[in-house]
Amino acid sequence: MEKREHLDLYFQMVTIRRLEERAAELYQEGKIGGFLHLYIGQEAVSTGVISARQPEDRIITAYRDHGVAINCGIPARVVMAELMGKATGCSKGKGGSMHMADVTKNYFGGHAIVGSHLPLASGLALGDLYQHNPRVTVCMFGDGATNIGFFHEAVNLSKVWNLPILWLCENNQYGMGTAVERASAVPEIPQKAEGYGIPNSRVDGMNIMEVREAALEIIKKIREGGGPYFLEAVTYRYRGHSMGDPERYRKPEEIHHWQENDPIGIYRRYLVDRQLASEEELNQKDIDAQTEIDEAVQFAESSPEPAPESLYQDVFVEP
Amino acid sequence: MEKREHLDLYFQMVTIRRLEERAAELYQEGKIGGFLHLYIGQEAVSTGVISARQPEDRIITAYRDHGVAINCGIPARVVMAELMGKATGCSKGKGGSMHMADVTKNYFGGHAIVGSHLPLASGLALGDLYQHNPRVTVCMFGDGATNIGFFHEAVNLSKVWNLPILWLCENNQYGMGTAVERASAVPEIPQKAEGYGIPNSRVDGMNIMEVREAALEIIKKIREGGGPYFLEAVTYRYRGHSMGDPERYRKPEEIHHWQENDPIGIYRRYLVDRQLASEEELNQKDIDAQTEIDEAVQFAESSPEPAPESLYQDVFVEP
Amino acid sequence: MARITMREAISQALWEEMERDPKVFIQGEEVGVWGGSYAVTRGFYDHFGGERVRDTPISESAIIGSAIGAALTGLRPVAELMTINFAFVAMDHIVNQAAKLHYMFGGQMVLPIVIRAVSGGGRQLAATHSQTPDVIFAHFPGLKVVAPGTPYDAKGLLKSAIRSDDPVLYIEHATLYQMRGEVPDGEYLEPLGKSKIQRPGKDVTIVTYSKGLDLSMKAATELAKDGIEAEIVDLRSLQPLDMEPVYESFKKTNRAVIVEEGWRTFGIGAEISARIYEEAFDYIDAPIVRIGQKQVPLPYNRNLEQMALPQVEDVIKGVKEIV
Amino acid sequence: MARITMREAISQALWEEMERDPKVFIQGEEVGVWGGSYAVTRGFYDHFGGERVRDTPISESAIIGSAIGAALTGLRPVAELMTINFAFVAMDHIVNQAAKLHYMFGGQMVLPIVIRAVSGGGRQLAATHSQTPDVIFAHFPGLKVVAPGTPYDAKGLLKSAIRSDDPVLYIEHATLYQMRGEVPDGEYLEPLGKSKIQRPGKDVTIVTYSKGLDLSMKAATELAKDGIEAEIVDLRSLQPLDMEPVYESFKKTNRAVIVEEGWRTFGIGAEISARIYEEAFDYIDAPIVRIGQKQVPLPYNRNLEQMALPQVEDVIKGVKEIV
Ligand SMILES: Cc1ncc(C[n+]2csc(CCOP(=O)(O)OP(=O)(O)O)c2C)c(N)n1
Ligand SMILES: Cc1ncc(C[n+]2csc(CCOP(=O)(O)OP(=O)(O)O)c2C)c(N)n1
Ligand SMILES: [Mg+2]
Ligand SMILES: [Mg+2]
Repeated sequence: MEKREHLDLYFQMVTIRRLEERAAELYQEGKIGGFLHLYIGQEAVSTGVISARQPEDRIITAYRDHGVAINCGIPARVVMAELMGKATGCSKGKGGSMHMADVTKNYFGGHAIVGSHLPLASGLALGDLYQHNPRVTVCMFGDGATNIGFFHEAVNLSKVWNLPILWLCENNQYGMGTAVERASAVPEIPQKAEGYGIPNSRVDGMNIMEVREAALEIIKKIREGGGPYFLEAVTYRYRGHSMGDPERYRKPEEIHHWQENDPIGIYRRYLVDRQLASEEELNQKDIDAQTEIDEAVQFAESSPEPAPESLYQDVFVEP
Repeated sequence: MEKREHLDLYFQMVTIRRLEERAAELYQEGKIGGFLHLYIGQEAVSTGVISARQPEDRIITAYRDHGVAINCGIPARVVMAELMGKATGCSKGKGGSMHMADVTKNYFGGHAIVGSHLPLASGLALGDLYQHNPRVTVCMFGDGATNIGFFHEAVNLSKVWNLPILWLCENNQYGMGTAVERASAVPEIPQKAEGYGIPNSRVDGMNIMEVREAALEIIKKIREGGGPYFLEAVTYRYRGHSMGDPERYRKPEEIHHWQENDPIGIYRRYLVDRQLASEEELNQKDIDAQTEIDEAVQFAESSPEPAPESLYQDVFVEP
Repeated sequence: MARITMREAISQALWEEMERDPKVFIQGEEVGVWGGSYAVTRGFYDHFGGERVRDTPISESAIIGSAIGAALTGLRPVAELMTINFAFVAMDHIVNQAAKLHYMFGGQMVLPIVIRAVSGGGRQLAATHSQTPDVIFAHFPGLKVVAPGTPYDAKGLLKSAIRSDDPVLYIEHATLYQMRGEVPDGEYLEPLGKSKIQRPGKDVTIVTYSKGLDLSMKAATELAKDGIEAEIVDLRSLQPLDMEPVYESFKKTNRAVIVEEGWRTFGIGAEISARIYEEAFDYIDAPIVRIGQKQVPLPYNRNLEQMALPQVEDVIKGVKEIV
Repeated sequence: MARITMREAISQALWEEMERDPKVFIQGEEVGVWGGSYAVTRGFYDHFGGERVRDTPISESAIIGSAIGAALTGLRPVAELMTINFAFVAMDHIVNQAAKLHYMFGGQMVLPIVIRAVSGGGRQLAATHSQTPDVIFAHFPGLKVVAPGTPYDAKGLLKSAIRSDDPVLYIEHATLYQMRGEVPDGEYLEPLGKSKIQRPGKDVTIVTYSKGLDLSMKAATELAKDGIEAEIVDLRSLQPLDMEPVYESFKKTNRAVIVEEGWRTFGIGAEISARIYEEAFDYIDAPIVRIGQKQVPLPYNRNLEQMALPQVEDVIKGVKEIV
């Protein structure tokens, strides 16, 4: 990997972090509404995996989707504009936090019904199989989502049809306030993949290089016709499930413990230790990211509201 | 096991067979309507398992439910009356073939939406757990049903809550016309149980004694607090999925092959070989079963249609 | 022109569209080897192969959900629900995904999918397998809902549905498969979202669709013997709902009977009735009559089931009440 | 009498019923440790314990399905759907199982379950999380559907729902939780399936329920300043639907406006309107007005969302059109 690439990945991670910290403030100020699910703490997962895809590979995820949007190449200002419901947002202000997408970047959203996008992911992969496109679909979802029926049907189908799909479970230890073992028959999620005879493994989701490495290899295998694969990234969300989480289900110490393993910190150390980048270069990236977000907020704030008539647009393609 | 009991089980199996053969004729004559799913070939499964339950244990199954009804102790005439939609049927003529039940016998039906009864089964077991009843729920379903989301949610829940439930998969090789391996990620269904960390095994579903033995042991363990168990009974249906199956998906030879392993024949040989019953005694049971069915048909035919006003009854308990 | 059955008409539409466009494929339970549980796709598997006629596991959410995903890659899936009763198992993917993605993502996602589903009672399949819940799908903006009542419309509308870039729920009535009607030999399309006068008349307007059309046509024949000429407006599409022909007819007849097979309460007829009153209040000469299913789950017993379902006689009676 | 919020009223009802009857228990996502995602069950887990306040996996079908099963063993489960939008994920168990088992098995199965679900838009949750699809559940015979609009009714109706031997879908509106109202200190029950006059008047009848009641009460206050006295009939229950008070009021006012938050097309108002025309045709002095949501998926943007939702001004305007 070239230095430029490393710096870019680092920049993406910091951009996500800054974007979401800022989003949390804007939410408190009432400039962002609805639900807001922050990805803070999990940045290495999405950044690592998406860095391993080819641009034609397809990405789909749940409502915790701002990071994924950034990684897929949606500009921060367009993400921010969507968060503020502006016409310049990636979903024209109609989707909001939970519904970011840009199909031209092969990013298919942002889906708010838990697990509902897993069958869609099977379909994306089916589309490629049917058309003999050598593309891979990466479907991201939480630990909690593995308990809903959609998961079962989609994963089963992927094996029956040998679909080119990477099932990427982001196990951040909780589905809302419910710890994995209180909701899942098996505390180790990859065991679920065994029930479908799907090859699987686990990776440290706080370590971007581990995630990336694993993803590169797996995506290659899938592209070569290996069929579905199940990867669990073990990670943690520092913030509440969404804004306004009473957080009765965990102790601050637990959060602090994980924060010692911060994915940005780990990556920084990795780059500096291996002399892949200097502290100064990384500091500059930090500043760049901050600037990017400041500009994004400015862009979003000064963007127009959707026109009233847009309320009635896009219900159908052919009205 | 006492001879009396053996003869009774044999009688049940033959009664089911005769009942369904007769039902098929009555269907052709237009005296039975709707869908009619015959259990012929699978009699050892339900007869064996239900013989291993205590009367307070709960049974629930899918639409292939006539045999289960007989095994649970619903008189053949009441089953036949339901098939003909008569007021004297176990569901007062409102349920038909797919919806037999008698809650006083802890038989909770007969459910026609594939897999929909699995969550109900979890609830039956939950009810007993909650009330500290030492009861076990036996939930029967087909191989095809293991691919629907309901299966996943119900089985996962049973493990999370350690519910007293026996998941009994009747693998008759097909879901309608779709062979197991064309629809299920894993051709060996018990592997699915592994994904939930649920103890599991496989049994020859054509051999009633094997089924019974396995069920006795498993139900005991469950009753002692062992939690859910997954048992696959490998079996075969001789007839079409329901009446009017074009049967393009299998060859007659396949059916013949399985018929050589007929569950009634196997049991008969077992009883005679071990001198647990004589040919004469068994022949007498055959005759008794025939008589039972003849009388059942007579009873059903001479039973009244439901009163017109019953159309509006039982929509609500409290209208 | 050939007189073919509704089943054949639907089958032809599918066949022709698959021949025409390699992006069209079919998936669902038993659509392949079995030939379709209602025999609509008989012969398809042998001709088009298993890649394009895909047997699925019993996984309704995955059937619809994966069709949506495949559509997002540019394909035109026709996903079959063996019956509309199983739509409840895939409900989220129908009303929350198919109906909303285009709008919710600001128009960037295009979902040219058709969901075929068999609706209707009358075959003693009991409560869970006999429903005509068409109205609830028409309640959700973003989903087109089409339900033909003749072989001609069945073919022309299905072809349009497959070519439409919007998600379409295409509802076939189980007891109409054997109905015969004239169908042109060459290719033709019928527009989605357009009602149609299926029978001209002057004394009363019958508004209906799907199985209700069959009941209404039969009733009209009987009524004509008594000198009553009913004009029958077939909605054909429940969403978008084309009310103009209804108002036009009503302004002429000043009387309306609405006939549907589904439950009357909160049914199709409620909306139609309310709209006629709203848009043609000054033309009303008699209360509007709604005919639909009795408010009970459908029972297995044949007599009871028929009691619960609307009958030709009910339509006749309904018309005579107000003419 | 105390003035408490709707949230407190619902919470009290649950608490009292759980204290009264050990057969009553709660299950759903985040009802326990979290305290309910809308804080309705805060404190329940500590008081009643995890056996009676059961956190579930994200498995809506299993939440409802297992509640049905538990009810069949004689318990009285209160199953919570975090929002009614997730009801589509459990649709089969709601409309095919809960609503039908009693009838389909000839009356032998008794299912005293309550399904609590939060409905409603207005909080910028976008299309999949903002629905008010109440009407579609009321379409299915066998399911009782209750949707209170005041704290008083919320408490009295929920207690009755829990004691009812029938399956009840109990719909809470997300934006009403903070609404305050008088609630008696002692125990009381409100009957299911009974409409209620929430405001007497003589000039126009407003028929509404749930959030619509809030809009209508506010509109009525404004209208009163112009000398227009609206009578407000709160349906409270959509199934069974008690129309008598509606007809009675209408026969007095001869004018009606129907207000609901859900989509207008194929909505609650359609049935109410059709019925008034059917039952009180001779009393009509002006067309009946229906007010509801615009026929679009609800957008995230606040302005657009508010444009799509019915507002107090719409009600005022609707009334003034016909008075
Ligand atoms: C079908 C459905 N049920 C419930 C919810 C409410 N809900 C939103 S997120 C969530 C937790 C999901 O947990 P997980 O899959 O682990 O993802 P995470 O939030 O941890 O990223 C729940 C219960 C929903 N959106 N959809
Ligand atoms: C949700 C749902 N989808 C489809 C059907 C139609 N259907 C009825 S039985 C059946 C096959 C079930 O196969 P299996 O579970 O193996 O049971 P078997 O019939 O072999 O006993 C199908 C697809 C249904 N009843 N419910
Ligand atoms: Mg999680
Ligand atoms: Mg089978």
